[in-house]
Amino acid sequence: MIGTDNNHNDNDDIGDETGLLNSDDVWQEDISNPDALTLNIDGWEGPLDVLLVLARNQKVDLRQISILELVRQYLKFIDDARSLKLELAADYLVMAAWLTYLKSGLLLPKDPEIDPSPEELALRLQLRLERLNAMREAGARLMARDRIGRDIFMRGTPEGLRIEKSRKYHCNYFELIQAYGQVSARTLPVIHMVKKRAVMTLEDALSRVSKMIGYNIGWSNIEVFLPTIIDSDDDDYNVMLRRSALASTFMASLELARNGVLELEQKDSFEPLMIRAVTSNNENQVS
Amino acid sequence: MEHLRAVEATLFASEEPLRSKDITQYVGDEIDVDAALKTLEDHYQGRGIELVRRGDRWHFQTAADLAYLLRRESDELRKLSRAAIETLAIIAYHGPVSRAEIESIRAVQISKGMLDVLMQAEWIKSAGRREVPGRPLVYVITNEFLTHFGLSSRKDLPGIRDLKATGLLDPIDMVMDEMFAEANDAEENDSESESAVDDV
Amino acid sequence: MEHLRAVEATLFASEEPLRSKDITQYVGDEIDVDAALKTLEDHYQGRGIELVRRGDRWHFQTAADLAYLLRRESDELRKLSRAAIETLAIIAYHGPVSRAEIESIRAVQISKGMLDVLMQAEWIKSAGRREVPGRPLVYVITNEFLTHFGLSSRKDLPGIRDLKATGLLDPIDMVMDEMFAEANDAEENDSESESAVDDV
Repeated sequence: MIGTDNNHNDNDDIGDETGLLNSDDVWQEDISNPDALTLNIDGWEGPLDVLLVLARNQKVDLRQISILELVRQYLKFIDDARSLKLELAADYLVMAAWLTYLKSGLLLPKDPEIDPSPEELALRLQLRLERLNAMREAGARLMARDRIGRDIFMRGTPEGLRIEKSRKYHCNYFELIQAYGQVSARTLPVIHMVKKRAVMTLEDALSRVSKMIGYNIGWSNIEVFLPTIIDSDDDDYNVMLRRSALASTFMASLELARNGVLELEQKDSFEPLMIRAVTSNNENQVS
Repeated sequence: MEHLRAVEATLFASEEPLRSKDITQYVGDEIDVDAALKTLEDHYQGRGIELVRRGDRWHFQTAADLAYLLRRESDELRKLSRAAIETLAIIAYHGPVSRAEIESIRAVQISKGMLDVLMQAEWIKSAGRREVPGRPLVYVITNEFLTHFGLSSRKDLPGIRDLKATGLLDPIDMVMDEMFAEANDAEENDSESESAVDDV
Repeated sequence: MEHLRAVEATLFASEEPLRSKDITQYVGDEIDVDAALKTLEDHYQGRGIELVRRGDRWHFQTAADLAYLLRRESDELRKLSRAAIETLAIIAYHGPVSRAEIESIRAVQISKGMLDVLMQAEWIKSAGRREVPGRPLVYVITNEFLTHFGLSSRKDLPGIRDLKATGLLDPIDMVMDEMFAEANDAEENDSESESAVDDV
């Protein structure tokens, strides 16, 4: 006869074996979990736990336990719990139903259609009990070992070890200069500037020639009216500017000639182009 | 002799177990640390202090047989619940294991904080994920575990050889899984009305 | 021998130096603790661990002549990060500069430790505060910097034109380069009156 109370005692026996399995030792969070509390009131951890304790009660090797007897004891445990109005979680009842099924399968004549067979199921149950039992015993053996801080001690006041790493940094000259070049290139604002073009505008030429013509009484080469090129030491730039100045000055001269301010003369193709102001003296000599 | 002294002093001063290569950092390359450790191990044999190796780390500790003189009750060591002890044992013997695998062996759910507490005690650590659907984290025991329980390596776990030989550490049989999954499903359906414990 | 072991282990595990009578509490009356202490003292003579007496208390400690092992310095050669090199270059070219100015030139924030790293390397130093709101610290390069990079003065640093000639500047636009050269010249002229650096 195994009643709920007896089971409880058996459970305490296990606790005494290891000195560590008493209900006092339950984790804080287990107690704070109301559902776990339902189970832990009796010290059980689920139906397999109950089955394992019942199986060990048969006082034989787990491999030789009587599954039918085990089922009978479990169902009795459930009945007892119910009659004591102990609240049982669903998984206990599911296990009871499953064991009832297993029991009937084991008792009824063999039906080869059923897969897996009741015998196989029974074997698997027995294996699971063995596995859990093995871990339970392993845990107890672990806890019973000479443990650091309880039985074995490390040095009480070690001086401690320190490696003070003094870091030496490595960076060579090239990396330094390269980094600066890249910072500069990266961070410069992107600005597009139109390059100053080498030109002399017609307006500039008109005003320049108008001003200068008054001082030149005789014939002068048009080149005299060109600005002196000193803007840049870039030769290409100078050549370009000189061409532009010559073209503009020529245009300006034609314009001024049309207005009767000056007159132009060229003896032959590619000969120097001569300019002079129109005065009252030479008014009639327009060529 | 100077070599021995240097290795001895370094280990003695250290606050935690050291690997051979850690010691080299202190005593210098020119010393054969491994040879020195062997000599020291022999030297301390049978004394009140022992030089021991746990995993790949070495430390000095008091001799086990003197525990009766020195034993102290420590609250910290007593407060492990049966659930925690079993969980720790499963991780030690079956590791690397996932939470689901632990639960399947124990046939109950692990309370939320349990693995955290064991990790905080530095006895277990997570060791990557298992490449199965859901990619669960798997857990293994640590060097600190070996140190605490006085084990040179996982192979020294009490009885592990027998458990292996009898197949009790083998991966859970698929048919058994299925059987359990069915039972579990049934539980889950019931649990809406009955109990939240079964909720995953 | 058993006496020796007990006393040895007790002293080893103790968190504080123990008097002879403290040890007796652990190991029992039947042991002549004083005699054991003497024997142990001799045994540890010349080893990496010493048993020493301070007043009437005994404790183990690491041999004094090996203390240098416990606080060992080790040089660690590290490559300066890209960001740190840039910062260093900016301080070299634009110094004295404040952190905010460096950030504005790099157009990136400087991580906290970067200036510390450069100061630890002794390549930069702080050179007082700039008399502007917030009074930021300004940084300049050190003599160690010049020595390390083989420069006799800051003026030996290549100008932007030189950098361009060696292809170190990404070719973007000739005019822009020139513009930058002008800006640089302006700075250098102004750098006597510190505030101009703020314009950068």
